[in-house]
This record gives sequence, structure tokens and C-alpha cells, in this order.
Amino acid sequence: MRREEQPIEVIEIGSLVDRAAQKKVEGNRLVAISCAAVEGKYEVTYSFEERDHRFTNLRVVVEPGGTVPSVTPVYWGAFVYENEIHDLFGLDVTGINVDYGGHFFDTKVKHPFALTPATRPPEKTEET
Amino acid sequence: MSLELLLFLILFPLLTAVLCLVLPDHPIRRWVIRVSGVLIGAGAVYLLVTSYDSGMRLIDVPHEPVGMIMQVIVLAIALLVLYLGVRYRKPLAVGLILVQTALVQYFEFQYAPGLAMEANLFVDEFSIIMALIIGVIGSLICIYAISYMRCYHEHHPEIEDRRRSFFFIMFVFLSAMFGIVFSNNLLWFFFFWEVTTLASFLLIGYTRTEEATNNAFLALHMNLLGGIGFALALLYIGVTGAPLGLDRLVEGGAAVALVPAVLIAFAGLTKSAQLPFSSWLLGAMVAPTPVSALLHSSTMVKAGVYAIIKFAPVLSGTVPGLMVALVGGTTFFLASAMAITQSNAKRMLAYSTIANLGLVVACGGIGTYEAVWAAILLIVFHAVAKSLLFLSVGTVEHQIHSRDIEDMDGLIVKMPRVAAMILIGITGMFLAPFGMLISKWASLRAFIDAPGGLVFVLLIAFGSGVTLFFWAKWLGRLITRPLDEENIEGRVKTEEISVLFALSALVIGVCLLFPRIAHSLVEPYVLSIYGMVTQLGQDNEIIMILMLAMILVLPLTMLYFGNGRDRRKLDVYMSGRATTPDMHFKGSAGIDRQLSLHNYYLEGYFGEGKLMRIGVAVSVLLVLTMLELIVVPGVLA
Amino acid sequence: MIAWLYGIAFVILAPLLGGLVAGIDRRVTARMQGRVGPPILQSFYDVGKLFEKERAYVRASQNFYILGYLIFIAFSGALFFAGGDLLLVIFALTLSHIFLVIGAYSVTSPYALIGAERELIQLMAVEPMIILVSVGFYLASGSFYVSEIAAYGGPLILLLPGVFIGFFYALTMKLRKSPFDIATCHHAHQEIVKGVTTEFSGSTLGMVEIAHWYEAVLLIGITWLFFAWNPLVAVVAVALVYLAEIFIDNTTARAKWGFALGSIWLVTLVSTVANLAVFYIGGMA
Amino acid sequence: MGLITIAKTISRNVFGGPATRRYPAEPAKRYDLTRGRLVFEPENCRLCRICMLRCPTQAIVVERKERTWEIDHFRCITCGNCVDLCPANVLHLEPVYREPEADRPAKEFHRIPEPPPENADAGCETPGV
Amino acid sequence: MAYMKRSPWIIHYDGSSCNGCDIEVLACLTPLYDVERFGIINTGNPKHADIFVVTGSVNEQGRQVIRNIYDQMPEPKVVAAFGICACSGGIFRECYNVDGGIDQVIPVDVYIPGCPVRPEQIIDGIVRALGVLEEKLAKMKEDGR
Amino acid sequence: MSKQIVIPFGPQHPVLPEPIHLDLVMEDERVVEALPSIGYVHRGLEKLVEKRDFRDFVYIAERICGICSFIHGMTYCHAVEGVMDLPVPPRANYLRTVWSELSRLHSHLLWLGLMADAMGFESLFMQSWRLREHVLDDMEETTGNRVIQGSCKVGGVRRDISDAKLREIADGLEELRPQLEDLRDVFVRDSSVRHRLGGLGTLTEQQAWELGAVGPVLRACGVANDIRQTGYAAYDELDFTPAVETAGDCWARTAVRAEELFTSIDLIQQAAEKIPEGPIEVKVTGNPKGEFYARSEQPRGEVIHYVKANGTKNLVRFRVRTPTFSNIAPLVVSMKGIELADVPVVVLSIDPCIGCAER
Repeated sequence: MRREEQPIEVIEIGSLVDRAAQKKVEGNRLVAISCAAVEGKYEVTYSFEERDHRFTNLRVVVEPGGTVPSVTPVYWGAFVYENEIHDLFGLDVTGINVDYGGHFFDTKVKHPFALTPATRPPEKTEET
Repeated sequence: MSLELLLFLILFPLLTAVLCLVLPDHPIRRWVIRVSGVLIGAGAVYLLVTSYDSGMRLIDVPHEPVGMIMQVIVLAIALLVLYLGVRYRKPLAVGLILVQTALVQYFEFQYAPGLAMEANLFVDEFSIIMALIIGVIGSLICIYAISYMRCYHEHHPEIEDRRRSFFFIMFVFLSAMFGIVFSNNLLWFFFFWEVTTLASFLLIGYTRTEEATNNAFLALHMNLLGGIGFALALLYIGVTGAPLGLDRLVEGGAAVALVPAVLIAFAGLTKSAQLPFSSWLLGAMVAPTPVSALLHSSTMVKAGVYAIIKFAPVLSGTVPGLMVALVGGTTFFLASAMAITQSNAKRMLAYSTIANLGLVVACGGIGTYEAVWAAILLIVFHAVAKSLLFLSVGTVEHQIHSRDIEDMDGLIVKMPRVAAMILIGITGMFLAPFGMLISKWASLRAFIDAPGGLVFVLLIAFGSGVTLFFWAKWLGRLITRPLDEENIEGRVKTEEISVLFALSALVIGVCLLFPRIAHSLVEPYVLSIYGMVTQLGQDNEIIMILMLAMILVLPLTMLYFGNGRDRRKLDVYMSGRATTPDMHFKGSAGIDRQLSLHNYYLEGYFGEGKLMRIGVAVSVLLVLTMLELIVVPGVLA
Repeated sequence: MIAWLYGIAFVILAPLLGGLVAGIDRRVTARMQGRVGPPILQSFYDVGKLFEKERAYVRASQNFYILGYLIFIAFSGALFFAGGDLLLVIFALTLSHIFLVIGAYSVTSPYALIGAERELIQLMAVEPMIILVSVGFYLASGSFYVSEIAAYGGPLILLLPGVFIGFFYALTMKLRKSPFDIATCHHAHQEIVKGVTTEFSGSTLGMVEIAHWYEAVLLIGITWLFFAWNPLVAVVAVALVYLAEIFIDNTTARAKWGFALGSIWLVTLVSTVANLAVFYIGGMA
Repeated sequence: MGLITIAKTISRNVFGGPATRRYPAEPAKRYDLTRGRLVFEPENCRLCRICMLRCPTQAIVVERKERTWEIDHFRCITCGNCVDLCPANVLHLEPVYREPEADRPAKEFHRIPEPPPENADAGCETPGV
Repeated sequence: MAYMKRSPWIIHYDGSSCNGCDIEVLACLTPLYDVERFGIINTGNPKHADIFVVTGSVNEQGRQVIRNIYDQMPEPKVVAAFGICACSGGIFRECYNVDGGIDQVIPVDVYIPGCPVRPEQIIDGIVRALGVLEEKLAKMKEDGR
Repeated sequence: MSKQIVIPFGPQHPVLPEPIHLDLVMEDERVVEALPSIGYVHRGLEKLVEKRDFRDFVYIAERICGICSFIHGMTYCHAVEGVMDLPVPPRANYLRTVWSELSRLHSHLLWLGLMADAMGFESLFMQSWRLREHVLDDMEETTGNRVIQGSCKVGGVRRDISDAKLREIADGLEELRPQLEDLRDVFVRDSSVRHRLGGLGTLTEQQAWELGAVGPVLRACGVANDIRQTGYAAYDELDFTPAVETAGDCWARTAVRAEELFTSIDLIQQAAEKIPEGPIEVKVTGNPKGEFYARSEQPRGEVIHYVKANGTKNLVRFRVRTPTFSNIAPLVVSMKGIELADVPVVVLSIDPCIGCAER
């Protein structure tokens, strides 16, 4: 069994879209955008893959309340990830091409993965 | 007796017309129209009562001085058209009217004096039927027009109110129509023919908008072209010395009358808006609805097919006749197909009119006794049902401010009575056991036995499939009820509703009485012409009536199903979405969407443009062949 | 008088036969799919159950239309079996389908509407063929009356092979079999849910089912006419035709309506022209 | 062109007979490993609570004080994790499925018999390592 | 009488299941289990269905859908909760978006455990549901509907 | 002249085995706009890592989806093993490969059946599912459950398969091969199927790659991208070439999946030959710390399990990017201009696993 190399490069938010565009020019596809709430900050990681399966990542770190620019101008299909991140983490992504406006996942608890999730009183909490 | 009655029918509308022109917009004028309408209708009925069993009767009216007056009027018409053509810069119209006038004048001075005419008027069962259509339906439409036009001008303040001339032309038109169906002298026939052309031209252009003017000239061009055909027929008669009387000419058979018959059939094709001339009728839909109902569906366009059917015995079995029939058959199928793509109710009705006239033309071109039998019934059923539909659409349009079929959903709630009457009209147009279907059935049978009948059988088989589609989807639209609507029917004028009621009663009545109509009017006529007659078979008539009775009784079950006391009302299935009364649902991305249901228009398959191109190409070919077939032998000879 | 008795017998017996045929159909289909399948009488159980269900409605008028559908389809069948005019039978059949379509329109539901539109397309596709079948019978036997066509001495199938092929092709759609089950199909899982019957439940749906049975028997009757000169052959032929339809049902994917309409029209045109032209050419000579 | 490519399969099906396993007329097909339902034998239970703590669905509740062991079968996914981990081997899986119920049934409840005195509290590992 | 028992038509809705139970429900239709032997048809249309088969637990967006389907089914109708998620919320019970079993939204008549339910259990469950269906029919008749 | 029809398609709809919703805006039956919305199966199980021991979480990971359940469990294990740098015994890797490929077989057969169902081809659906039961029997016999196997664990596998049994499975699949070939021929050659699938929902190679399409959707566009090539589990020791088509339409996607049935059979047979003796698991000690992206090829395409751990028995973040999620954007693009009857076909052509996509 081979274990993949997985370089993660932490970059500034401002250079994100340019770097993504560069990745696209280099022939990468966007594999995933993942978000994690770690130590009071959000890490948003953009994973790319080249045709020979080389797997690389760009990471931006966002303060709570901060925003991330959308990479949909570069990768049209990124809207699913960005809408998901918005709905689960409450992180604002600006300029998504297909914006679900917070209705990608209608969850019982708003932004459940956020550092401070906005809870909504459940309609019915009876549990047997 | 008959003479007076015929003169009454021709002249009395003229009198009313003059009264309409001089009287101001005042209750008196409205009463004049109402009373005249009733009298004209009564006159037509009286004609039926007095002469339905007396066969064809020629009536001798001296040609002079009527002929002189007519010639003056023809010249006046020509001058008017000339003036308008110059004013609106329509060189084609100018050219056509000049050619036509030249031809007619040449005929008048060169040949007319030499042609002896004994009976200038006549009446037979067919003209009685036509007179009934003109008299009863025509006057009903005129009465309807009173309140319709008032409403019309309220809705369209930008249009100049010229109701005086409107009613003037309407009644002149009625007079001319009576003239057409009673004329035995082809010159007279031609005169009245030209009057209807002019009436149609003026009424289409009523609103004087640019579109209306253009469409009016389009109609004028086509009809003048037909008029030239007619004039040529007269000229041919003059040159060859063939009889000028319709009766004699037709008796002469193909040997004598084929050339004029074909030329007049050509004129008939233009007048009844067959391909390739159908575009004018679609353009004519810009006119106020009573005009569409009267001129462009139930009467004037019928003058065209009337002429063709009159000459059916001549055309029968000839190649040019077959060409005429093929033009009709092609028109029937293609116009029905194009009707599928229409959501504008009036345009759809126009296409359906063209299609049905095509069927009549096909019957006339085939010209066998069965075909003529079917054709006459088609004319009757079509006239009643179509006028009802046009008028209902007019009424609906004034209430919902749209003539689009898609906007008529929920009409069964909004305007239940009008909707029910449209339902009657639609079912009358295509469903067993109502009239049109009986006639289609009859024409199918007529076609099977005709030479080359396979083509017609195919056209009618496919055409009726297509017909089914566009009528049924309109029917469906009326009873689709997306929202809880309120009833707005109270706003409709009583007079309009009453006319609609009368016409609905006529549709049902004609269906119920159709065996009677067939036996006492159509069959004697066919018998007198052909010496043979067809019948539907008594058992089938009984079954038809039985079906009709069932359909009429079936709504009574609503009484049983209507009350939902012991039942539960379920919501409409919306794929698990909550069904709200206003039919909204939560869509993707949290967007609130409204359910929107519409009919199919199958644009990709029955696109108007595509079919029209095909139709024009085919029919131009057919018409040219038809004309060539009479010209070439003539030249050779 | 006897004729009327036949008609009445149809009204009474056709549901029994139709239900049985439907049951056998399902069973055979199951076998073709390697399954056991439902009991032969399953269709009767289904309809019985539907009449046991609550009488719920979406629009109060829906039952009226469906009743009209049922009555007229029974009527057209009765007319057929009473030996009536074939054209009249076809027109009555069309009328009944219009009732069904209108019923579907009246409930104002998205899927019923699409079903209604498709049902209309289906009617439009099949109508020419059905009319031409009767024309074919007329040309071959000289009569439109079912009784006289049935009494025609010779094998009509030999005179009308092309018409029969066209009819067989259209029959697939009439019986709502794949590939032409575009409006409502007997199987679940269609993109338009259940098409015209989406909103009907309980006894309303039961009536639709019974109407289907009537229609199936009527169509079997029309098929029979091609072979009517020899009852034994006719029984075998009708059974084979039906089996062939089931077989086709199981060997094809559902076509899209555009293809369905186009191909049925094309087959109608080609097969009937090729066949019927013979009569006209023969007639001229 | 494969007009009816499936015809071969269809005819094989027709002539080969149905493949149906006629449950319930015939018993269901089972294998030795089939995970039907969880069975608990209270006798040897040491109340170590590993089953409770490592149950992915928390279907098992063990009360040491009351000496009870209970399972909600309507939560158990029969993964067998507890069976693998149980140090006393008091749990095992049977290849028989549970029957449907008309009501949410009460949990399956067991009282653990008092062990012989020398075994009391012995064998209790620190859970969850 | 009581054709009800011979012709149960089902509608299946996937609450928020992992698919395991869904594919087993579908597998029941296929040759090896062939529930059409019992007259069962998977209609997919609430208006036609007698038995509402729910797999998976109830989540936030599914509540209204389940309720809507249930309301659109004509009486008599039975709800069968297939699999532990539908019964109790199962392994996902503690997830933030899961409300628990189907009985949180609509009354459940038959509970069938299993993760996932097996085809045999599904057959057993539907047989069980048929009994309830008949009872409900009898009751409906008593009430004179 | 056409007017727009707006209807809701889903969440409950007979052709949709799982709830999704589409607003369909159509003219006649031509779809002019169709935006999918999901969330009906969203449970939020990623957050359960905060409550469960990382070793037990594999059972939850398996239940992300009941169809490709084994591969989810395995990928989760890879992720944890990647963080902890655990050396998994070779035999365990081979067994994982065998079960993965069995899963792929059953999933593809399931999907082929559903596709047939979406086209209204019922007997083909029945046939696919009938053949699938063979695979399920193998599954149940080796793992104890038909659908959710529960046979993978962090550090190895829970159960061994005897070499004899492995050969038996391989031989059984060999016997199944002719029937599967017949099945493939129907999907690839039958004219009524081609009528429904050909030229439908076409994506170009460039589009598919840039939209992030994965799995058969990508391979149907001519990109030989298969995560198995990265050599996880025992794939680096087995020989295979990914099935590729170039048409990019629904038919090509079907053909790719049909072809992959045989790739899977070959892989299982190779594994049965080459499988080494040895232990099937290593003991897991301590807690993970660090992060890792585990990628593997599911029947639907590339799945990614991302794990971030801080040295406690509960993980900090667990994130799954499933192939369906990635294929939503390509789906939206390929829905343009299709007909209503094609909607279920195109939706199914990406083999949507909503349970996966929403977690």
C-alpha cells in the first residue's frame, strides 16, 4: 500500500482566487473544499489534483466573522462546497455563482459546526 | 311570394345599414339593430318554412336597372380601393383593382349585352341553409356586437369610435351575403362577391392601426386576386358564349363549364382562405371579434366554399377538381397541425376555420354526392359552433383582458356559464356525437369511395388526430383550476350572454335535429343535383342521439358526486411539497415558487413557420397545376 | 335484437375477461422477469380493494369525468360487440378518452396535467391508425359494420397485412405497454408519477382500472376481426398478439413521446399506404 | 443494432423458472456469520461496561449499582462490536432476525445475578482505552 | 371481502436513511424476493398507497414531507417504520439534524428493527401491517364511511 | 408560443429512490431550468466524531451510505491509519480490496437496475438486481450482513476469508460472467436503450475535468482517472486498467459502469490468487494526532475522508467529500436542455447517492 504525499500550503486570503486560477491553468481540478474549526479559527482547505493524481492543498485561515472570496469564477462547480461551508460553519463566502442563500442544508441547529453555533429551539424534543 | 322574400332579405339589411349610418349613438340605433336582426332572422326562417320542400326555383328579376346600379357601385368600389391604395401606398392593390376593373368593364361592354339572362335570382335548399346561417347567426352576431362594441371602445379609448360605419358595413355585408346565395346571374354573384371583399377589407382595417391596415390590405390583395379569377371566368363565358346563369352553367357539365368552374373555384380558394392564401384570414383576426365571427368564420369565408360546392358537379371527376380537393385536404391537415402551436384563442380558431373550410373544399373538389352531402353538413355545424366560440372568446377577452388560452384556466369558476358555452362549442367542433364529427365521418366515407381517395383518407385520419389534440387541450385549460377564483360573470352584459345562450342552444339543437336537417334540406338538394343521395343509416342516428342524450344526462351525476359530505378532500400531489391554496411551493435555494401549469404547443414538431412553408409550396404547386390544366388546353384549342 | 344482447353481454362480461387478461399479463410479465408474480386474480383483488378504500377526492367534479370515461368506454365496446359501425365505435372510444383526459385536467395537479398532455399526444398518435384500420376493413369487406366485417368469409389478415402491422404497432401504445407507455404505465416509477391517474384514489381509480379492462377487451375484439373467419385461428392469433405485446413490453425501454408520436405516425403511414393502395389501384384497373 | 438484445435473457428466465426464494413458505437463507440479533447471557457478566461505552449507537445501558444490563433492540445495529470486545464473552450474535412489533417495545432488560463472592468487582478494566 | 389484505400497495419514502434499508426495500420487489406474489406494488404515489414505508429517521427538512405524504394517503392506511433509524433514530439519533424515529411526526403502526432491515424482515413487516390494515378497515366500516 | 411549466420534482417521487428536489421549469417538456436542492437526508454525522471513540466511529462511517458502505469504512480506516502511520498487514489490504470490489459489483448492478428503471425498462431492472443477489450472498457469507458489512476496522479487518472461500467466490463470479456479459450487451447495444441514453447529458472532457466530475462520469468523458491507480489497499499489486469511454453522455457513463463489472471480477480473481498469508490486523495503541486525506475509488468515484486529530480518542474534525457531492455541478450542467422524460435518467447517470452526499 502506497501512502500519498499531501502537501498543504497556507496562503493569504487575498491571493486565494489568483492561486486557484493558477492551479487551473496548471491543469488541476478542484477536488474538494474542506473546512474545519480549529483553535478559534476556521481553516478552509482547497484540494487539487493533477492528471497524474498528484494531490496538493491550499489553505486559508479565517478569523470568526471573516469572509472568504468564492472561487466559483475559476471553478464553476465550487458552489456546492461553498454553500455547504456557509450553511454548516456560518462562514460567509462572497460572490458564489449559484447562491442557495443559506438553504443548501436547512438544519435544525443553524451553522452546527460554527465555533458558536446559533441554536434554534427544536420544535419537539420528546425522546423516549 | 318568394321574390318578395328574397328581395326583403337582400334589401332590408341595406335599409338597416343606411339607418345605422345616419342615426347617432343612441338607444334608437340599438333598437333598430335589434329589431332588424330579429326581422332578418325571422325572414330567413320564414323562407325555410315556405319553401323548404319546393326544390330549386328560379326567379325572374329584370337585369335592368339593377345591373346599371351594380355597375356604378362596382366602379365606385374600384375608385375607393384605388384611392385607398394610393393613399396607403399599396401599389399591389392598385394594380390588382385596375386589372380586375378593366376585365370586368371589358366584359360588361363587350359581352354582357349579348348574354341573355332570364332568372337572375333563385332559391333552393342549399341557399335556404345558407340564408338561415346568414340570417340567424348573422343577426345574432350583429345584436351581440351592440354591447360588444360599446365595451370594446371602453377598453380601447385610443381607437376612434366609428360604430356608425361599423354597423353600416356589417349590414351591407349581410345584404351582400344574401345576394350571393340567391344570385343565379354570375354577374350579380360577382357584384355581391366584390361587396363582401370590400366589407371585409374595411372591417379588418377598422381600428386603423398600422397592423390593421396592413392586414386589411393583405386580405384585399388575396381577395382581389380571387376577384380577377372570377372576372376571367366571366370573360371566358363571354368569349365562349356559355350561359351566364349559374343553373345552366352547372347543367352544362365539365365540357362547357370546367374553365369557369375552375376559375371560380380559384376565387373560392382565396375567399375561403385556403393555402396558399390562408395568411389573410389570420391577419383578419385583428378586427373586432364580431367581425371575426361573422365574416371570417361563419359567413363570408363560406361564400368561397359555397361557390366551390355549387360547381362541385362540374369539378367532380376532373383533374382540376382533384387539385382543388387536394388543396383543401392539404389545408385541412396543415392548418389543423398549425393550430396546435397557437395559444392565442382567435388565431387558433382562425386556423381551425381554415382547416374546416379545407375539408369542405376537399369535399367540393371531389364533388360526389356523398361528398357534397358531407360538405353541406360541415358548413352548417361549423357555422354555429364557430360563431359561438368566437363570440364567447370575445366576451371572455373583455373580462379577463386576454384572448390567450393559457389565461383561461379556472374559467369554469370565474365565468361558469360562458365557460360551459365554450365547452359546448369546443365539443361541437370535434367530439362525437356532436355535429362536426358526424360530418367528418360522412366526409371520410365520401373520400374512401372517391378516386384517389386514399390520400384524402390519410389526410383526414391524421388531421382528425391533430384536431383532437388542440381542441382537447383548450377544453382542459378551461376546467383546470389552479386557484380559488371568484365568479366575475356578473360583469358580462345580459345581451351578450343571451346571444351566447341562443347560439349554444343552436349548437345542441342542430346536433339533435341533424337527421331532420339532413333529410329535409341536404338530401333533397343532393338528390336534385345528382339524382342519388347518401344516408347515415337510421340505427347510427339513433346511437348518435343516444350518446348525445347520455352526455346531456351525465352532468346530473354531479348532483351525486358534487356534495362531498362523506368524503375527504385531499390536497394535490406536489411530490411531497406542502400544497398551499395559492399553489406555491418551496423551491430550491429557499426560493418560493408558484406552480405553473400550461399546455403543450409542440413547437418543434408543428412549428407554424415550417408547416406554412411546406403548405404554401405544395398548394402553390397544386393551384398552378390546376390553372395550367385549364389554360393549356384552352391555348391549344 | 340479438345484437343488443351481445352488447349487453359485453358490458357484463368484459370486465371479467379484461381483469383475467390483466392478471395473466402480470403473471407472464413476472415470469419473463424471473419472478413468480401475483395470483391470476390479482387485478380483481386490486379493484376490490380500491372500492373498499375511503372515498376521497381532489376536485369534486373528477368522479363525473371518470364515470363518463367508464360509461363511454363500455358503450363503445358494447357498440362494437353489438356489431355496430366501426367508425362510430372509434369515435365513442375517443370521446371516452377525452373524458379521462378532462378528468386529469380537472384536478389541476402538476403530474396529472403532464399525464393529460401526454395522453392527448398518445390519442393523437394512435387516432389515425385506428381510423385507418376501419377504413381497411371497409375496403376489404365492403362494410363498416362490425357484424358484417366479422361475417366476411375470408381471412382479412391476408388482405390487410400492412394495416395489421400498423395496428399492432399502435396497439402497444393503446395497451400502455413499453416502449409506448408514455402517459400512464402499469409499472410504477415513471417520471410523471402515475400520469393521468396521479390524483385519483379509491373507487375513482377503480373505475379507471375497470375502464382499462373494457378497453383491453375492445382492442382484443378489433384484433379478432382480422382473423374472424376462423374462430380457432382467431383465438390463437389473439393470444399470440397479446403475448407478443407482453414480450415487447419486457424487451424495450420506454420511448420518449416525440419518438413515440413520430414512429407511430410513420409506421401508420407506410404500412397503410402500402396496403391500402392495393385496393385503390385494383379499384381503378 | 441490437433491436431486442434482452430477448435471450427473457427467454432464459421464462424457461428457467422463477428465481424467487419463496419466503415465508420457505425459510430464509442464512449463513453462519449472519448477524441476526444480539443475545446476552447475564450469568457471566462482569459489569465492565465496555459494551456500553464502545457501542456506536449507545443501545446498551449498564447500571453497576443496580446490577442491570439493558439493550434497546430498536437501536442496536448488530454490528458485533460489543461481541468482539466483551472480555467475558457473554454476548453473541444469532443468525435469527427480530420480529416486527406493533409498538415500540420495552427494552430488553436483564438483572445480573450476584457473582460468587470471590469474583466481586474483579476483572473490571478501565473502560475505553 | 377484505380485498385490502390481498392488495397492499406501498409508498416508500426515505426519511434520512443511509440507503441501506432503501435498497433492501427495493430488493424485495426483485426476482429473489418478489413481493408482488402478495399483490404488493410499490406505487410511489400517496394517493394510491395503503402502506407507508418509511426508512431512515426524521430530519429537519423531511418532517413536512413525511407529514404531507401521510395526509395525502386515503384511509385505511398503515405506517411501517423500517429499520432502526425509522424506529428510534438509530445510530444517528444524536446527530444535530435528526429528530428521532418516524413516530415523532406521524403515528407508526409497525416497527421493524434491523440495520439494515433484511428482505425477509420486510416481508414479515408488511404481513404484520396487513393485519393492522384490516383492523383499520373494519373500524372504518363501523364508523360508516 | 410555449408557456413555461413550473413544477416541483421531488423530494418524494417514484423515480427518485432518495429524496432530492428539483424545481423544473419546462417549455412543453423541455427543461429550461433545473436547480437541485438537497438536505433531506442530511443528518450531520460528521459531528458525531466528537462523541464517539475514533475506533468505533468506523461503524458510523460505514453508515454514511448503505451501498458503498464498505468503502466508506475502509477509507475512514485509511484516514486514521494515515494519521497514526499504522502499517496494515498485507492480507488485510487484500481482503479490503476483495470486499471493495464486491461492493463495486453490487453497487454497479444496483445502479444499472435503477438506470433501467428510470428508462422504464422493468425487466432489465429485475435482471440486474437478480444478478446482484449473487454478490450479496457472497457478502453475507463472508461478513455476516448483506448490505452494511461491518468488516473493516482501524488497523485491519475484523474477519478473515479462507483461501478456499476466496477461490470459491472467484469461481462463482466466473460462472456469473456470461450472464453479466448479456446484461452489459443490453445496456451497451440495445437500440431502445441507446435511444434513451445516447447523446443525453453530454459533457466534454474539458468540462468534466474542470467541474470536478469524478468516477464514471469523468471516465465517460475520456479521462482515465481512477483513484485505484494511486495504489491504496492492495491495488498497487494488482493489475487493472480503468474503463474509459469518450462520448461523455449517459450512454458512455452506463458503458463505463457495465465494463467495470468485469474489471472488478478480474481484480477479485487476481486477489484470490495473490493473497498472502499473515495476520489480518495490527493492534492499535494510543490516539491519533495530525491530519490526513484518505482518497479511494468508490463505485461512484473518488471519495475523500479527511481526518484531523489532536491526540484524544475523539477526532477534532471528520469530513467526507463524497463522489456524488462532487458530481452535482456536472449534473447541473448536463441537465440543460433535456426533456422531462430524461430528467430521471440524467439524474441517475451520475449515480447519485444522496445519503453519501449529505451525510
